[in-house]
Parts: sequence; structure tokens; C-alpha cells
Amino acid sequence: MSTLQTYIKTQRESRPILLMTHVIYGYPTIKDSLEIMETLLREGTDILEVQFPFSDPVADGPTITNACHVALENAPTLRQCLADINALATRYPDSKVVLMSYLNPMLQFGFEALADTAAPAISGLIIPDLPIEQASFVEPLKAADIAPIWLTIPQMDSARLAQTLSAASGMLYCVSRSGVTGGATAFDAVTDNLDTLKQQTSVPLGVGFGISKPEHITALIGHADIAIVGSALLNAYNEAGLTQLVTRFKSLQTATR
Amino acid sequence: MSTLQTYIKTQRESRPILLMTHVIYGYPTIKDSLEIMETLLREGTDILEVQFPFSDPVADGPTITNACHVALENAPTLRQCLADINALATRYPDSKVVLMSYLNPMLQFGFEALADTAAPAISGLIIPDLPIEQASFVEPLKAADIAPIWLTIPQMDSARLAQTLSAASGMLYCVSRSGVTGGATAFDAVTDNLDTLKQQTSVPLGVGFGISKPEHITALIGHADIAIVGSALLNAYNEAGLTQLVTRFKSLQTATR
Amino acid sequence: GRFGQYGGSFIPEILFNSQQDLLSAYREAMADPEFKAEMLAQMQQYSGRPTPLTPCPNLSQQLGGAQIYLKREDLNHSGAHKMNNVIGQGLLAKRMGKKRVIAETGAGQHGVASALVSARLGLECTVYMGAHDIERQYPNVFWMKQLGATVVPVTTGAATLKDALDEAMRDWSSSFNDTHYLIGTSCGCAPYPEMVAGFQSIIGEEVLSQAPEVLGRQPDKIYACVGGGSNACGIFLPYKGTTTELVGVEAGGIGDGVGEHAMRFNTDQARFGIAQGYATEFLQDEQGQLLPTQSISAGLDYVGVSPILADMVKRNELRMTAARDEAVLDAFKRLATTEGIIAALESSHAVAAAIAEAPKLSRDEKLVVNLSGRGDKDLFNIASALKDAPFNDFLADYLAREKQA
Amino acid sequence: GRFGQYGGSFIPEILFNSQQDLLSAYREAMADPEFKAEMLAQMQQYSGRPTPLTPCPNLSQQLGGAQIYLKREDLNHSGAHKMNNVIGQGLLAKRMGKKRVIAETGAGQHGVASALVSARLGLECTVYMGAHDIERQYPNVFWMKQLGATVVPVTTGAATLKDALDEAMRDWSSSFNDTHYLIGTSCGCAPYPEMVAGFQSIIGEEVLSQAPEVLGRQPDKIYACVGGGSNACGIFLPYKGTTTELVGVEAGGIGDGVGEHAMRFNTDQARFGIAQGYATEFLQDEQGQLLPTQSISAGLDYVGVSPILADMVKRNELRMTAARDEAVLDAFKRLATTEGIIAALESSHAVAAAIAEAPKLSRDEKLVVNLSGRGDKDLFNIASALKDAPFNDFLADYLAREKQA
Repeated sequence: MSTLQTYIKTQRESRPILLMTHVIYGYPTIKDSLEIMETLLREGTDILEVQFPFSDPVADGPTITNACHVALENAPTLRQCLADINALATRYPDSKVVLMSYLNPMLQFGFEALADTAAPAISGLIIPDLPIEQASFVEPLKAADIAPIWLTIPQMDSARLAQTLSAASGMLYCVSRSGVTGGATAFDAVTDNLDTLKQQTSVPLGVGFGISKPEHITALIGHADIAIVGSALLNAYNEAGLTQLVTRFKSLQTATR
Repeated sequence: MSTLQTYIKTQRESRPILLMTHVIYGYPTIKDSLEIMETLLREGTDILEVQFPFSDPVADGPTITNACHVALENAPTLRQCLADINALATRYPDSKVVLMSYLNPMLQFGFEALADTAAPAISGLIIPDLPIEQASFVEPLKAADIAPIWLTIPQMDSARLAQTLSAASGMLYCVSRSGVTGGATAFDAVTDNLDTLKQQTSVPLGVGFGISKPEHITALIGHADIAIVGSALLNAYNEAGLTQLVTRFKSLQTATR
Repeated sequence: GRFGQYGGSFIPEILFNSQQDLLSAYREAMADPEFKAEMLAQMQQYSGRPTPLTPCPNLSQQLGGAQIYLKREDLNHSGAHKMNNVIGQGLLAKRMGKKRVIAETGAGQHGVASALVSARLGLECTVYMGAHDIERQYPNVFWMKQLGATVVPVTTGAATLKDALDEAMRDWSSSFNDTHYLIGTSCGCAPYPEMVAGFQSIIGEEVLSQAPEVLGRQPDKIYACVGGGSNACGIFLPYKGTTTELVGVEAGGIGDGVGEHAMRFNTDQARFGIAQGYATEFLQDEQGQLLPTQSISAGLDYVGVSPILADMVKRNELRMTAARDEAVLDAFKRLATTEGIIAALESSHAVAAAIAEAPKLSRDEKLVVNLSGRGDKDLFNIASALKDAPFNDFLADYLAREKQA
Repeated sequence: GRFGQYGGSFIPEILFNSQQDLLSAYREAMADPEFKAEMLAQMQQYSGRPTPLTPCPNLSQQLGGAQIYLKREDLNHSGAHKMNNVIGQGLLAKRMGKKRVIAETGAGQHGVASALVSARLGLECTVYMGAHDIERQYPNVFWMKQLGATVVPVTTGAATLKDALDEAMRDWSSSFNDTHYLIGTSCGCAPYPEMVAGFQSIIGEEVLSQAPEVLGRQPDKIYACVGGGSNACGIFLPYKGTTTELVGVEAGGIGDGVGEHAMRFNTDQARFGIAQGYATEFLQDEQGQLLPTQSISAGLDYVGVSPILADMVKRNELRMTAARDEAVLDAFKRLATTEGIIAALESSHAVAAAIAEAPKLSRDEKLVVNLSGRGDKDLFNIASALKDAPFNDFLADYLAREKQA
């Protein structure tokens, strides 16, 4: 079992659901983004998802897309990003950090190099434009105990779902609806699907897309292991800075205790 | 023999060449144009060519064309034009007046009506867009002693020239070169052609297009019967009004004495 | 050169020889299979003929009456039927040994077509255009310049098409030795009406041969807009004497008053007249002065009309109707949204008439509309007519950028 | 969906089913003679195919080398080869029961083509276009609106094509049930590269059948400009495996520096990458971020390239060269003045390459250049590039009149 999965299982023994929060490396500046990360870790986020920005983030909505474009103007490098995360993560051993990006930046860096550089600070990797057929790309990460985090969608046919589940380790990223990040979601329909999934796998289920209020999280308890919050915190930050982000984080965190 | 032709023959007995001058009815106003006509008659122009303006004067150059467009803004009518000419002509019996216009205004007025109204003040009619094949249009004018004035050009083939000469009465309007009114002409080449023509007809020869200086007229003496001056006087008028027009007229007239 | 009482040659004597040369050259050329083959080759290889006959199932369905088909002259090189004629005359000019062509143009379409074919055939090209038209239709002037043509602004008179025409005639009067006057429509002295109609007749000939396959038979009616009348002559003449009803559509402009339209029929402001080298129905006042005209489409904004069409109307071989600017814009929009075809405003007149009449006809009837040109050229006119504010913003921004550059 | 190491499907999981549906629908459609007949009928009756193969005797003579012929895709309805693809995909969308299509567009050509075919086929149409592009290319936006399409301004990122593409992908992610994503070029996830190239292949198939009559044999070389690569795929693919040399021409822009051009070959700024749903040669920095591009022609201003072409280059089946803006403008002018054809700036790249190479070849050799589109659309760009002052005066006058009205 991967370190990430073990961590989630352990945490879940005492908690109804965990919280995974999202930060874009380099937004609005590299220094600021590190400060946001540190704040969230300090406030006790269970899992911190750091997005390394890409010029063409097709799976993201306007809020994250715009933030990525701003971040890119600060010319972030993946090497520095990983070094920064490493420095940070060692100071917050009670949380886990997963990396999220698109395929091309990872490909250009090289998955072997990524395995060498990202571990041990990074325990999971999300690449939304990497389909399960192309799982061999992330093969080198296994040895470094970096879990590839595969996405599932409600409409997945059974064969493809089986293929995904058998490849999964660490956690699954269950997309709650069609569309991109940052929109609204009808949560009632989501839980049925999660329950069915739960019966087929022991890999922890994370649910993303559209979680912006404590009641969204409450509704997931008993159905999912991790609530994934992305645009909601970014919006809070954009509205009124770090203070507002912390306030929003705390209100969401309450629902996980 | 038409009255016009008789007049020309008689005048020519005592003069080496006659002068025909051109005025546009209605330019710059109807009143002004009548004043110009009267001035020229008073100064002793042999033949006065009055152009009734037409909206599409394809055989005229820019100076006359522009003047015609100005004249049309004064809404001239052919009926009034003929009445005005009639009133004027009776006061200057020593000169002859010919009408010039395009086919359509004459056609719409009707050639029968024209014959009734134009005589006896008008003794000739020039229609540059009426080809010799269509001579029947002007047939009604004969009874009123209004001579149709046909145009000849240097390049006319012999059959067409013969047809034109046999239809001619009053005078011929010999176009000295290709092009429209108001441009420059090489007079040397013109005289040969006139001499050939002279051998074929007893109808007086008028030469137009490009006569603006006394020496142009001098060069025509012995070759033509009438020097026709159009744009030159109009230009003089446009430059400095009636005084300038009279000055120009007098300098040209000297060459005909 | 006569069509009943219409047509003929009423030109300054100086042009007589040149007109006779053209007349015989045209007759000889049309009797020469090699010339006709060369002309057809250029029409096919250069201009993309044959143009298709397009069924309009959505539009027909929506109107609930007759089935509408479009003859797609908009797909010609240059975007209009104008190309057929300039190819014919351009080749004829070369055959006659001319080195230069002159043309007059109003909105600029015929000017561009003349410039195109002159470049293609290696002829020098001078285009006369009213100074006022140049200002309003500058994009076409720009293309003429790119094609190597000389555009001469005409400042006489109203500085529009009529004046450009007169000026071209004047040029020809002094340049006929090496110059062919390339008239763009089926008007003017003989042989122009017959010649232009002849070169354009490929339109109707193609419809004759395409209809059995596309329509299943020959059409019941054919609609064409009528300015000078070249596209109408082109599609109508091959159908003369058949049972197909021919319908011409004039520019109804904004009203029936003097200067508000360009109708030469069904109005007492037009009657028989002789001007611009030929006899036809002219819009004219009591004095025989030609009247000003108005239309949303520059190409129909003409005071005379093809003598061939005037004669056909006289003989009841052609029914003439009109469409007003408003109906024309509606037809433009309707064709665009139902069939994905952006028609020229000229052609939209013919579409408007078909739209008005189709609902009264049975579903078995079949109409062909001559879509004489495409509407891209009308960008500025249509944007202005629709009062499209973002277009003006776009232009202002463009100008601001250019000023900076 | 793989072409050597290129192509494939790298899309968000949410699009997987929809992409699979499209893939099988495309395969079924292409195996259905009725579908292919309907497609051919629309291509012929609506878009005016076949387009001609035009000899360029004057240009060839002037260059003194190989004989040049043009495949005239500019004569398609809409003025470019884009129509072939939208007809194919539009019919496929209807076959799949979709009610709506979405498209992304840069300069607006594909947007207009999509809007046209949507109107024609009765589909709802939404076009994503960078807000910045909308400002600069407003005339095309105007036409899309006239055709009934909804144009959505994209304000993310640089607010240009790349961002519009991402936004269209996002729309599709939530609308795939009733919506087809109509990609305009031979790029993106499978089956788009193969499908678009397939629909465009009619270009090369026509050349194959026309060449014996017009050229007397098959051409020695074929030139096509390469942005995304759809016109190039269309004319090249039917010639794969023949002795005809295939030459792609990229946008050389204003120089070889980063952001000065749009060359994905013959530069160390491009290499294998995976983005926008597929693997190809992308212009990218060391971090794998896609680079900005530049070209005088908006249609070639793209960071990726068809995986089919990338693979052909790898296999030496295709030679890739480039033309800089200056040479492109020269080629534009030369074709206009020698042959009377106003080419799109995109297509002028291919013309520029042929002009550069023809003089070095013998008079017996024969080149075909794919004239993918017409240049009318480039009025503002060309007038700006040539610093044509009267055009600016014209615009200022137009604006002044509009303000008064």
C-alpha cells in the first residue's frame, strides 16, 4: 500500500472525512503561493494539492485557468517547485502533499527525473489529461512511492472502471459531475455513485468539483473519504486575501471534524 | 440651300474664315448665360452655338461637362431656352444661332415640336450622339429650315463620308482629332484632311476641338470656313468672368478679319 | 443591335470605327470554336465554373410553398457573375490586339473583376470611378490597386457611376486604337448588350442542363435582380421561349418618389429614351434629363436598363417586379440563417421576390433564384444598415492602432 | 488514432465516452455509402466542388522555371477549404443526433464556416473566440452573428485562439450529450486528426483526377501552407506513396526568435509534446509550457501541428519549409498582379515557397500549390501591412458618417 493510502486510512480512523485543499504554485507570486501553502499546512489541511501551472489547462475552469496564466508570468520551474515543496513538507509531517499538473510539463521534465526529485515530499500525482490507457507514463513513480491518482467519472463503463480501479493506489479522484472545476454540483446524485464505487474498491475516494460550503462536505460523509476543495479557496483568496482564505478553510474544516 | 449655308457663303465672300462661339444655356445661371450670349452677339460672333445642357454629355470634356451639371441645377427647360434665344436673335439679325444638345432632350421634346418652336431663331442643330444612320430623327427640321449639322472625323471611311456629305446642309462639323472637347490638337495634320474634304463637298466646313489661340485660327484659313471655339471661352469666363471672355473673343476674332 | 425599339448605337462619330471593329470582332470570335473553347477553359479553370444549383430545403420548408433553388454565381472567382463577362471581353480584347482595357465602375465590383482579368491576361487596366464612389467603396479600390490597375477618380457631375461611365467613354474616344472599353453590363451601344448577355448566358445554359438532375425538371419560374441587367440576361436568355416564367427584380429603394428607387418599370418616372449610347427605358424628368437613383445595393443603382430586357418586358416575355431595401435586408438575413449563404444585397433583391411569392405557390412548384454575387463585399453597408455598434468600435480600434504604428 | 509517436487521445476522463462515440460514429459514417453520397452532394451543391486546377502561365513564365498550377480551394463557399471539413462534421453531428455544435476560432474563418454549415443543417452553433481576437477580427464575428451563431468571448489567458480552444473543450466537457465539438483543423484527440484530414482529402483526390487533363500528368511537387495542417493533409494524403514530392510551408513570421514565428519544424524551440488532447511537435519552452507564436496570417499562427504531418516529416514523406511575412506579402502581390488571383495570406505562404523554388527547377517540372483560401478576408491586415493611408481615410469617413446617422 502506498504511503498516501496508508496515511488516508490512518487519518480516517478518527475522522469522518478528510480535507484536501488546492494551491497553484506561483500564484499570485511564488513567494505568496508558498505562504498560502504553509498557512494551509499550519491550519491542518490533511492533504495539500499543489498545482504546477501549465499554459493549456483544459480540465480547469476560468478561475484556476486565469490563476495559472498569472502564475506562468512568474516563470516557475518544476525543479524549484519540487525543492520548495520539499522544504515545506518536511516541516509539516502530519500532512501529505500531492502534485497536480498536466501531462506535458511532467513529460518534458521526465517521469524518471520526477520520481527522483519529487519523493519523499510528494506522495501522489494527478494528471487530468493522462488517460488510463497511458498508465505506463507514470510507471517510474511507483518505485518512489508516488501514487498516480486516477480520475473516475459517474458515466464510466464497467470495463474502464475496472481497469482504473486495478491501477489505482493512494486515492481515487472522483469527478462528481461533467464539466470543469469551479462550477455548481447537485450532490444528491453524487452519493449513490460513490456508494457503488466504494463496494468495488478499497482505495480511498476523494470527491472534487463544486465543493464550496461546509454542507457540501457534510453531505459526502459516509460516502467519500476525502473532500477536495479547489476553486472555493482560490476565490476566497482573490476576494480578500489570505485572511479570507483561512476563514473559508476553517469553516470547511469544521465539517470534517 | 439652307439659310445657314447661304449665310456662311455670303459672309465668306468678305472674310477668310468665320468664328463660331459656344455658350451653355443656364451656366452659371440662366440670366448670366443670356448675358454671355448677348455679349458675343454684340461683339460680332458670326455663329453662336448654344448648348442645351444634358445630364450625360458623353462627347464633352470635363470643363463643359461640369458646366452642364451646374446649369442643370438651374432647371432649364428647352421651351424657355428656345424662347430666350428667339428674343435675343431677333435683336442681332447679322449673326446666326445654332443649337447643340444631346439626343434625349430633343427626343423627349419631340422633333416636330422643335421644328415648330426653334425656327426661325435657330438655323442649325448639332447632336453629337446622333449617328448618320439615324438621320430620320431630324427629318422634321428640314421644313423649318433648321440644318442638321453632321460631324465628320478624319478616320471616316469613304462610304460613310459620302453618306454624311449627301445628308449635309448648312455646315459640317469637322472633328479635328480623336477625343472630346477641350484638349490640345496638332493642327498641321488637320489641314490635309480638310483639303481632301473640301474637294468633295460644297457644304461649308467648321472645325472644332482644341481651338484656343489666334494662331490656331490662322492655321485654318484656306482650309476651313468656320473656326469653332468652345472650351476656350468657357475657361476664360471661369477664370475671370465676362471681361476676360470678351478679351479672349476679341483676340480670336482678330484672326478672322 | 436592335431589340424592338430598344438598343442601337448612339455614340459620338469618333467611336464609330472602333465600335464597328468590336462588332465584327465579336461576331468572328463567337463563330470561332477555338475562341469559345479558350473562353470556356478560363471560365472553368480560372473562375471555377460550372457553379452549382443549390436546393434550399430549410427556406422552402419555412415558407411553406414552392421549392427554392439558387444558381450560385457567388461562387465565381471574384464572388459574382461579373467574372463571366470580363473573361469574355478580356479574351476578345487580346484577340483584337488591344494592349489596354478601360472600365467604369460604381460600387467597384466590375472594376475589381476587370482588374482581375486584366492581370490574368496581361492587359493594362484603367478603371474610372466617381471620386465620391471611391471614398465610399474604397476596399474595392484597394484591391484594384493590388491587382496593378490604375484607378482614376472622376470628379465631374455627382462624381458617381454615371460620371465614370461618361469619362470612360471620353477615354475611349481618344484611345480606341490600343484600348478596349470593357463595359460591365448588358447596356450601352451595340454590340455591348448582346455581347455581355452572350458571355453571361453560360449561367442559364448551365441551369438548363443542371435542372433535370437537381430539380427533376425545368423550373417554373426564375428570379434575377435587374440593375443594368447582365445577370438577368445571363440566366433568362437561354429560357426564352420556354414555359418557365422569367421574373426581374428591380431596386425598390426606400419609396416610390423621384430619386428614392431605381425602378425603370412600373413607374411613370421612366420612359423610352436614348442616352449613354443606346435606347432603353430611362428614369428621366420631363426635359429628358436622367434622374438620380437610390438603392441599398450599389449594383442596382442604375438609371437605364438592358435594352434586351426592356424589349422582353414589352413583349410580355418577362415580368418585372421590385423589392424595397427593408425587404431586401430581411431576405439577406433569412437566407443567411436558414441556408448558411451570405448573399450580395443585389442578389438579395431576387431572393426577396422569391420569398414574397413562394408562399402563394404550391409545394410542387420550383423556383430558381440567380444568386448573382456574395455578400462579403457588403460588410460596411450591411453593418451600417443594421446599426451594428461593435463594428464601429472595431474600426475605431483599428484606426487607433494604425495611428500608433 | 496514432501516427507513429504522434496523435493519440489525451483528454480529461469526462470526455472519454463522448470521444469514443464520435470515433465509432465517424467509422460507421465513413463505411456508409449514403453518408458519403450526402456529403459529396453538399460539397458539390452547396460549396461548389470540384474546385478547379488553374494554370499560372504568366507567373511561371516570369519565374522562368517550373510550371505552376493552383488548386483553387479559395473558390469554395466561404472562400476556403475550411468548408470541406465543416460539411463533413456537420453531417456527422446530425447523424449522431446532436442538436448543437461548438467551435473555437482564432481569426474567425473556422467560426464563419461552422456558422454557415450550422445554418445550412439546422444546428445551433456556439463559437468560442478570444476576446482579443474578437476585437481584431470583428468582421468575421459580424458574419457569424448574421448567420445566427452565438459568439462567446473568451477572456482567460491571452484571450486568443489557444484560450478559445481550451474554453470550447470545457463547454464540451459539460455539454457532450447534445453537442458536437467541431474542431477546425487536423489536430486534437482522435479521431479529429484522421477525421478532418479525411474530410479534406477530397482536395487531393480531385487533384489526382484533374492533373492528367490539366497538367498532362501528375505534379512533381505539391506545396501547402501548414498551420494546424488541414489543407495540407487534404491535398497531401492522397499523394502519399507516390513520386510527387510533398512540401509543407510554415509561417516564418518576422524572425527565428522565440515568439517571432510559428514554425514547429526546423527550429529547436519545438519538440515532441503532449497537450490539447494529442501528441505532436509543439513550440514549447524548457518547462513544457507552450510558446507564443506570430504570423502575418492568423490561420497559421498555431503552436501545434497535425500529428499526421509530424509523422510524415519524421518518415521523410514530407519536406517542411517556411516563408517569412515579407516574402509572403511579395508572393501575395505577385500572384495578384500576374494572374489576377487574390490569395489568403495563409495560402500566400505556399505560393511564396513555390516562387522561391520554381526558378531553380526545369521548365518541364510541374508544381501544384494549394490555394487554400481567398484574400478578401485579409483586407485589414494587408492594408495595414502595406501602410495604405487612403484605407484609413475611408474608415475615418465611414465612422464620421455613422456617427452623424
